[in-house]
Amino acid sequence: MTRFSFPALVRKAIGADKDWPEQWAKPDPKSDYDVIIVGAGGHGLGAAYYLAKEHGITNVAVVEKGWLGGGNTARNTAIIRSNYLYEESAALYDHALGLWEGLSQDINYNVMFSQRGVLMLAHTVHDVQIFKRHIHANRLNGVDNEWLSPEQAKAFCPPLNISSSARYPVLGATLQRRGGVARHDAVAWAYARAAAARGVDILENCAVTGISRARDGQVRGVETTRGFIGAKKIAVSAAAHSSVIMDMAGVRVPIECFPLQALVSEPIEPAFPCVVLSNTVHAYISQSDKGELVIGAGTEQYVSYSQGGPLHSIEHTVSAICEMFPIFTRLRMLRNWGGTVDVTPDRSPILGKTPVPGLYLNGGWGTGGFKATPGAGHLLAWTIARDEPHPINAPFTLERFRTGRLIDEAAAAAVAH
Amino acid sequence: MSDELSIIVSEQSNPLDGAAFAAGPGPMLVMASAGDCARFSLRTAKKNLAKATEAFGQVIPPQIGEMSSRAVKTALCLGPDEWLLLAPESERESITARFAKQSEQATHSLVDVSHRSVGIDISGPGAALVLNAGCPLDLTALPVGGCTRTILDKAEIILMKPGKEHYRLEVVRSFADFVWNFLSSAGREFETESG
Amino acid sequence: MLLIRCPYCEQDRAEVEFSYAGEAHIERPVDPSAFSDAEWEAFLFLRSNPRGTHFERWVHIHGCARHFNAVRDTVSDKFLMTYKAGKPRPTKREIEGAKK
Amino acid sequence: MSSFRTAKGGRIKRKDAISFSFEGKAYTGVKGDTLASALLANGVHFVGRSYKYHRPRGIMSAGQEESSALVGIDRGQGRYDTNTRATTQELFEGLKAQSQHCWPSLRWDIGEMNSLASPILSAGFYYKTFMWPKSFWKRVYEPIIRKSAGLGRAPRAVDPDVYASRYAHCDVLIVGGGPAGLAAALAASRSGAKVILADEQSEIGGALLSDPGSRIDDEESWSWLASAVVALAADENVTILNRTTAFGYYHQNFVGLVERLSDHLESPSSNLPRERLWRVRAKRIVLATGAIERPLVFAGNDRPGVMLAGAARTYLNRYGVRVGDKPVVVTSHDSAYLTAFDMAENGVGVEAIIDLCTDVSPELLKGAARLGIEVLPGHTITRTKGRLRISSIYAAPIEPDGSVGPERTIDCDALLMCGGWTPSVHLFSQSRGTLSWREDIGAYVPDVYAQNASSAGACDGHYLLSEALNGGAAAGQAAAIEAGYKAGKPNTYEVAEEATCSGTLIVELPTGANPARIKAFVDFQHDVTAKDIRLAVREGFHSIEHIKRYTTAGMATDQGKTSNLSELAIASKTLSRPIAEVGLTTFRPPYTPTSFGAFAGRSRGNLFDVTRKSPIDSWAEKRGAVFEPVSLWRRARYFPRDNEDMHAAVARECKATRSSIGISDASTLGKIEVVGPDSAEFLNRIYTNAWTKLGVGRCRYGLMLGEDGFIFDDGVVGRLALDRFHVTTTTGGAPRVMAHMEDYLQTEWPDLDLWLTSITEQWAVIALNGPNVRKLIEPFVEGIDLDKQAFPHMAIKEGKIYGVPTRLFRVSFTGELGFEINVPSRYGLTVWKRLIEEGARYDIVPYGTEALHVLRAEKGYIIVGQDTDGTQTPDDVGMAWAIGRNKHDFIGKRSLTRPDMLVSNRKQLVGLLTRDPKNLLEEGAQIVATAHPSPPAKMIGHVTSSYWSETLQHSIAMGVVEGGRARMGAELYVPMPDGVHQVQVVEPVFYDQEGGRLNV
Ligand SMILES: Cc1cc2nc3c(=O)[nH]c(=O)nc-3n(C[C@H](O)[C@H](O)[C@H](O)COP(=O)(O)OP(=O)(O)OC[C@H]3O[C@@H](n4cnc5c(N)ncnc54)[C@H](O)[C@@H]3O)c2cc1C
Ligand SMILES: NC(=O)c1ccc[n+]([C@@H]2O[C@H](COP(=O)([O-])OP(=O)(O)OC[C@H]3O[C@@H](n4cnc5c(N)ncnc54)[C@H](O)[C@@H]3O)[C@@H](O)[C@H]2O)c1
Ligand SMILES: Cc1cc2nc3c(=O)[nH]c(=O)nc-3n(C[C@H](O)[C@H](O)[C@H](O)COP(=O)(O)O)c2cc1C
Ligand SMILES: [Zn+2]
Repeated sequence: MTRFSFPALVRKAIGADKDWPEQWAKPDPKSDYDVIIVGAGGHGLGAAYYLAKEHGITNVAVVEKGWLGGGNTARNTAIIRSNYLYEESAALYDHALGLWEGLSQDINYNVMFSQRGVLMLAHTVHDVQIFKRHIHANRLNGVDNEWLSPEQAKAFCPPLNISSSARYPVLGATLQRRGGVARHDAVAWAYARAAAARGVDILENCAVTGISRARDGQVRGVETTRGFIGAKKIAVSAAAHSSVIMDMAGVRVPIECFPLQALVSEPIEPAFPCVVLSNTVHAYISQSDKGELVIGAGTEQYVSYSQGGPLHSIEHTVSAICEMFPIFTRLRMLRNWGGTVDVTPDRSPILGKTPVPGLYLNGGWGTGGFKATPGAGHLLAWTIARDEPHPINAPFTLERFRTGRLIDEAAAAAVAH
Repeated sequence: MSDELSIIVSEQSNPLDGAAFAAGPGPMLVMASAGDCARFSLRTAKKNLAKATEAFGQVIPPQIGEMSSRAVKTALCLGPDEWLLLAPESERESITARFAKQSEQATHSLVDVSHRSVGIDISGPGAALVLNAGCPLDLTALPVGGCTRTILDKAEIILMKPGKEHYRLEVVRSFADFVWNFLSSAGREFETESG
Repeated sequence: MLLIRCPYCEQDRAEVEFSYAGEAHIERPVDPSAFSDAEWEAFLFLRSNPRGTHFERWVHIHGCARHFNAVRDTVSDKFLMTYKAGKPRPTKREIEGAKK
Repeated sequence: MSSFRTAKGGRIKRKDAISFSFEGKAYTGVKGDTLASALLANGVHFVGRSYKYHRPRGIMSAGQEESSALVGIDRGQGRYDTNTRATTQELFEGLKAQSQHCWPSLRWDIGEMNSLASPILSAGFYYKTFMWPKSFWKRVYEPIIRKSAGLGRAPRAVDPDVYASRYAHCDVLIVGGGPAGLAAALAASRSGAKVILADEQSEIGGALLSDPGSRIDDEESWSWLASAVVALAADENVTILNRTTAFGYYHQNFVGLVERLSDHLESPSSNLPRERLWRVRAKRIVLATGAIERPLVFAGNDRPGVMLAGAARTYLNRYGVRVGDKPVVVTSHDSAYLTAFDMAENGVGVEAIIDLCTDVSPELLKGAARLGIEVLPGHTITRTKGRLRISSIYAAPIEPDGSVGPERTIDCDALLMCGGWTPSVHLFSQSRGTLSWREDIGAYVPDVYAQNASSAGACDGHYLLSEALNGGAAAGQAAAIEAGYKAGKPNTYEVAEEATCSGTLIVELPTGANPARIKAFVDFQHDVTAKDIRLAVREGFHSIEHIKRYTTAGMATDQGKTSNLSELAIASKTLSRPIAEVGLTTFRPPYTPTSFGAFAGRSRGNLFDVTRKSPIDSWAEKRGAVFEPVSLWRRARYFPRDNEDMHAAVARECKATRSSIGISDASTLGKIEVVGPDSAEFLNRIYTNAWTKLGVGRCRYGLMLGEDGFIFDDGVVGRLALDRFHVTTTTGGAPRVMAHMEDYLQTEWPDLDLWLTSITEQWAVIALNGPNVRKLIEPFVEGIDLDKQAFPHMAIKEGKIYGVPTRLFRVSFTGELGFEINVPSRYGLTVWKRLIEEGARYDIVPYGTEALHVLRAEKGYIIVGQDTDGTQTPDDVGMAWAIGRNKHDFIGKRSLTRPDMLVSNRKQLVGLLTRDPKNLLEEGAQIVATAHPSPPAKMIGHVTSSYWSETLQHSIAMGVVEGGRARMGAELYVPMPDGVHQVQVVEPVFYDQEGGRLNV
C-alpha cells in the first residue's frame, strides 16, 4: 500500500500519476475463510479492518452484492453526532465519535470528518422539554451538548429564521459541537483500502443467496452468485437486506425497511456553517465541502426496497427547509435520491450474536447508522473475534424484543439522523 | 330568564362568517361561506337504509360517492356504512327524534355534528383549477351530483359537486381558515392569468 | 405518488388520501395470555419484510375511512391488487389474475 | 445592431431592442434572445470560470445542458438567482447578469492559480492529504477547502415571489414539443383524448426551431410548425405548456413538471406566481425529449469559443447570431456538416471541417466543396490555443495505425464540435424502464418499459426528422387508443432531401502528446479530465458508480448531460470492458435543476401548516394571551396582565383558581362519540379499565395502552346512555386515538356492533374550576340538578346553559370543584363571554395551559407525553388501579407480563421536593443516587414535571425513578448546571391528598 501524504501526491504527480496502486484488490473468492462479512458498507468494511488490525484475524472476506459502499453508505446525509438520550445509546455513538476523531490518521485516508457542530431545533414546548432532558443526560454521560437560545442559534447558523411569528418558531436548540459530517463515500473506500492492505478479501458483485449451516446448527458458509464460500463465522452487516439474509439462516428479526429520501441543491459559496436538524418539521440540512446543500427528508410509511420515494415527501421537506431558511427558496435542487432504511421497533440497532452459532448480526440502524460506522465496525469485530459482545454493544441484543427491555430512542422523541 | 337565554342562540360564531371572494375576469371564481345547517353523521348497515330514509325524510343513497339532494335536504354516502345528512336547522330535533324511535329495529349511530364543520361554496370556470391546486382528484371524473371525502393540501374536506362549475365543500371548523386562505391564495392567480 | 385502488370506493385514488397500516394478516390472538413470550414477540414485532410480494394494510383515511388489504411489490412499489379487510390472503393465482 | 447579428432570419424580433448588462457592462439584445444569444451577438464568449481550476469558460451549448455559462441574475428585492444558465435565460429589459466563482473579476481571477497546481489536484487528491498535522484539518485545511468551494453566490435576502401548484389529469402526456412530440400531440388530439404537451423551452418546436431549411410535406418547416401549434391551441382538449420542464417521472405515470411563469418578464405582476408545479397523472405518456449533442474530448476542448456544433446552428438559425467569423468544425458525426453549411450559406467563412472519420459521405463532401469549405477527413485536433478565447487549433491526420501525423495550425475564432448525440432517456429511466446499448448509434435507448409509456424521435434513437414525425404520430395514436379513444390512422409525413445522419463514437481524440499529461475535459464544470477517469480506474474504482463518485464526473449542475457518455466510453476502454457491461449511473430527478420554491409551492408562512384554533381563540387573542403550539392547535399558554412575565401570570392564575374561579378553554381535547349496543364491550377492550358497570350519567378516567403495554393516551369517558359514550382524549393524541380505535374496530373486531364519530369540533369545552364554580353557573343551567348528591364528582348530564344545549361534565383536572361545559362550537365563544361577564363578581380569571399544568401537578395528575414517554406501564406511573383486573383481555395486557415489565427496578413515578423549597428543578434533569456524580454517571431517573407552586409556596416536581416507590423518603440528587440539588422522594400528590376540595 502506498501511504497517502502530500509528498506522495507530489511524487506521483511528477510521474503523471502513472503508478498509483489499486486501493483495494479484486481477488477471486477463496474456498474458505475464518470470517465472512456480508455487506461491504462502511460497517462491514470497518469490521473487516478492525478484525485484522485489532484481533489479528485476516483470513476474512467481505462479500458485497454490488459495488462497495453503494448501499446506505452512499446515500446518507452524513450527519455525525452522539447526543443520544439513553446511556446505552450515548455510549455506543460516543464510542464511534471518538473513533471518527482519529480515523483519517488511523487509516491514512482523509475522510474529511468535519466537526462543525450539530444544531437540533426545538419548535414546541414539548421539544424544549425533550431536548433539555437530552442535555442533562448527555452531560452526565460526558457527551457534549448544550442549549442555545434562538438568538444564539442564529448566531451559530446565520441563515436560520428565528422569527417568533413563524408557523414553527424556533424556541431554542441543542448544539453538539463535536458533531458534524464526513465524506461518506470515502469512509467506505478508506476502510476497504485499509482492510485489503491487511489481507482481507473484498468480493464485489458477489451476492449472498443462502446461508449454509452444519447439522449442529453452526454456520458453515454462504451460497453466493460466485459460488459457495465456506466460513467458520458469518456476520450479516447488510443494512436494508438484514432481514432477507437472516431469513436465509432461518432467523426472523424485527426489522422493517422503509424508503428515505435526500437531495442536494446546486453548489453555492459557503452559506451554511453547521448541521441543522429539525425533527418537528422533518428536515435536516448541511452544506458539503463542495458547496451543495445536503438535505434529508423523513421516512415513508410503507415497506419498500425501491431506493426511491414520492414527490410529495420532497415537497414537504423542501418547504420545511424554506420555512427555516427562507433565503433558500430560489436555490435549485440538483439531485434527489432515495435509500432504504432498516428500522427496528425501538429505533435502536441490533448488534451482537444470534440464536445460530457462528452467526452475528449488525443491523437495524435505520436513519442513523452512518455516524456509528467506525464504532459499529469496531464492536462487530470484537463480537466476532471473541464470540461475545463488547460491553458497549451488550444491550443491543435481539432478545430485548422478547423481554421488553427496549432502548427506545424513538419514544424519547430523539431524531435518529 | 328564558328571554335572556334565547338571545344567545342568535349569537353564533363561525370561522368564515360572511367570507366572500371573487377573482378574475368573469369572474373566474366566486367563493363564499355557506349558511349554517343541521348536520348528522349517520352510521348503519346498508340494509337499514329504507328505514333511515323514512326517518330523514329523503332518499339516502347506497353507493359511496352518491349524493341525493332535493329541496333543502342532502344525503351524502361517504363510506360503506357512513352518511352525512344535511338539513335545515329547524328540522334538527324532528330528525333526531325520528331516528331515535328506530334504534330498536335498525341499529345505527346518529350523531349531531352540526357545528363540527363549515361549508364553502365555490363556483365559476376556475373552480376546479383552484381546487386542484391542492386536491389530487380528477374533478372532471367526479359526476355532477357526486360527492367524496378527499384532501385539499393539508386539510381533509368533503367535496360535493352540485353543478358543472359549482362545488361545495365541508371542512372541519378549525381547518376552515387554512382552507379558505389556501383557496383564495390560489384564486389570486386568476387576477393575472397569463395562460 | 402511488395510485391506490380502494376496494370500497372502487376507485384509484392518490396516495395522499391513504395511510399505511403495516403488514396484513397478522391476526390478534383471541387469548393473548396463552401466548408465550416468544410468540408474543412475534406478534408484536416480527414482520416478513420481504423483497417482493408484500401483503399489507392501508386505510383510505381521507376517503371512505375503511381499512383494506393490498398486495404490493416492495421492489417496484407496484400494487398487484387490493381487497377488503377480512378477506383471506389471496393465492398466487389470484394475484396473477388481478395483474391481468 | 451588434456585430455578430446576421442580417436576417431567426425567430427574434429585431426591432424590439432590449438593454441588459453583464459584468456591469451594458449591451443590447433583441426580443427573443436568450442571455447567451445576446452575449454572442455582442461577441462575448467568455462568461464563466470552471469549478476546480478556474479555467476561462465560454458558452458551450444553446440549451439546458449548459454546464459552463452559469451566471448570477439579480432582479433586486431578494430576487437573486444563482447558477442560472445563460443559454436558457430569456432576455428581458434591464436584465443584470454577473459572472460567478471568480475574484476579483472574471478576467483577473486569483483562483486561476489553481491551474498551476493542477498536476497534484488529480481526482480524489484531497483524500490523500491534509491529514497532518492533525489539528490543521479543522483550523487550516478545511476552512480553505470550504472557502474555495461552491459555484454560485449564496442568496442573501428572502425571496418575495410566490409559487403555485396544481394537480392535473390527462389521457396522454407528451413530454417534448419537437417534431416527434408535436406529431404525437396532433395524432392524439384528433381522437378527442385529453392531451398535455409540455416543453421546457420558451417556444414549442424543439429541433425545428433551429432548422428552417427542412421541408415537411412540401411546406417550410417553420410554417408547418406554426400551423401545428395553431391546430393544437384550437383544440380545447389540448393543454400546451411551454417553459415547462418535466423534472421527474414517478409511480404509476405520475409526472412532476415545473412551469416558469415570470422569469422571462421584466416586471411581472405581483399575483403572478413565479413558477407552478404541475403534478400530472396521465393514462399514457409519450416521451419525445430529443437528444443532446456530445462534446469531443481533446486537449484544450474547453476554451471560450469552443462550442457544440448544433448549438452554433441554433444560434444562427433561431437567434440570428454568428458565433464566429472564422469557425472550424470538428466532428465524428454528420450533423455538424449542417452547421458548417448553414453558416457558410450565411456568409461565414468556415475554415475547415475536421472529420474524425475517413469515409465521409460523398454528398457531404460535395456540399462542402460547393460552399468552399475545406474538409479534413481522418483528422484529429491535438490542441488549441487562446487564453480567453480560442485563437487557433492544431489539426493532424490520424495514421492508419492510430498514431498522429504532422500538426498543422488553423486560426479560428470558434471551434464547433460534435461527438454524436445522446438520447435524453432521463425520464424513461426514472420510470424504471431498462435501457439497451445500441452499438450502431453509440447510445443507450429505451428497451423495456416499466410503465404505460412510449418514446418517439431522437430520445428513442431515431434522429431523422421524418422518423421523429412519423414515430411521433404513431406513438400519439397508440397512446390515444391505449387511453381508450378511437384514433384513425396516424398521418404520415414526408421530408424532402433529408440529410444523412450517422457517426462514430470516438472516445478520446487521438493525440501525439502523452495522454497522462494533457487536460482533455470530460465534465467541464467539475474539470474532470480523461486522465482523471483513467486514474480512478487505475486506483481500483471499476464500477461506473465508483468512478463517478471518485472523480465527480457527472455530478455537476448538468448531471452529466454532456459528459456521461464520454466518461463511460473512457472507462470502458480503460477497463477493456464493453460499454454495455459498464453500464450507466442512475438517472434521478430533477431532470434539470428545479427551484426549491417550486417544490414548496404555497406551503409557506401560514400555509406551511394548518393552525387549528378553538372557537374561543379569538377572545384569547384579544385578551393578549401568549400561545403555544400543541400538535396542530395553538392553545393559550397564559394570559399576562400589565407586562407580567409567565411566572407571575401563572402564579396569579393558579391562585385565582384555587381561591375562587379559573376558566379555561379545553375545546382542543379530542372527543369521540361511541354509539351502538357493543360500545361498553369495545371500551373494555380498548382501555385498561372496566366499563360495563359504569352507570349512565357517570364518567370515569380511562387509560389506554398500546399493544406493547405502554401508556398511549388517557381521558375521561362519560356514559350518556347504555349504548352511547362520550370519550375524551388528549389534544395531541386525538387523531392517533381515533385511528387506533377504528383500526381495531374494523379489522380485529368487525363483529362488534358500534360506531365511532369524531366530535372534537362539534363541542366547545369550557373548563371551570374553583370553589365558587357551582354558584356561578347554577342560575344559568337548565335541566340539570347541580346539587352535590344529584351531580357528584365524575358525573355527566345533558341539559342547557344560557338556553343552548350542553353536555355538562363534573370533572376536575385541578383538584378543585370542576365542571366542563360542552356546548356546540358555534355557541362556545358567546357562552365563554357570558361566563366571563357573570364571573366578574367572583373575580373569575382565565388560565392557560401552563397554569393547568401546575394545578394538575399539585394534585399529582400525569400528562401523557410529559410524565410518560412511551416507555411507562400503568404500574410505572402508579396507576395499577386503573387496570380492570378481572378483564379477560385488553389492548396491551399481554405485554405487561413480559419479563422486563416485571423487574423491580423499573422507573416509577414519584414526587420530588427540593431541600430548599425555593429551588426549582429543570424538567428533564437527571436523577442520581450520589451527591458527587462524575461522568459517565449512573442515572436512575429524571424529572418529568417541575413547577413553582404559588399555592404551596414551594417548588414541586414529579419524576420517574428506578424502584421509586420503594424509595419514599429517600434523599436523591439532581445535578443541574448550577450545582447538584438534593431532593427527597415523596408521594406525587402535593395538595389536598384527601380530595376534600373535589367532593364539595
Ligand atoms: C437518505 C438517508 C439519509 C441518512 N442520513 C444519515 C445521517 O445523516 N446520519 C447517519 O448517521 N445515518 C444516516 N443514514 C443511515 C445510514 O446511511 C446507514 O445507517 C448506514 O450507512 C448503514 O451502513 P451499513 O454499512 O450498515 O449499510 P450499507 O451501506 O447499506 O451496506 C450494506 C451493504 O450490504 C450489501 N448487501 C445487501 N444484501 C446483500 C447480499 N445478499 N449479499 C451481499 N451483500 C449484500 C449492500 O449492497 C450494501 O452495500 C441515512 C440513510 C439514508 C437512506
Ligand atoms: N441530424 C442529426 O444527426 C440529428 C440528431 C439528433 C436530432 N436531430 C433532429 O432533432 C429532431 C428530433 O426530434 P425530436 O422531437 O425527437 O426532438 P427535439 O430535440 O426536436 O425535441 C425535444 C424537445 O423536448 C424538450 N424536452 C426535453 N426534455 C424535456 C423535459 N424533461 N421536459 C420538457 N421538455 C423537454 C426539449 O426542449 C425539446 O424541445 C429532428 O428534427 C431531428 O432531425 C437531428
Ligand atoms: C452527502 C451527499 C452529497 C452528494 N452530493 C452530490 C452532488 O454534489 N452532485 C450529485 O450529482 N450528486 C450528489 N450526491 C448524490 C449521489 O449522486 C447519488 O445520488 C447518491 O449517492 C445515491 O445514489 P444513486 O442516485 O446512484 O442511487 C450526493 C450524495 C450524498 C449522500
Ligand atoms: Zn375508499
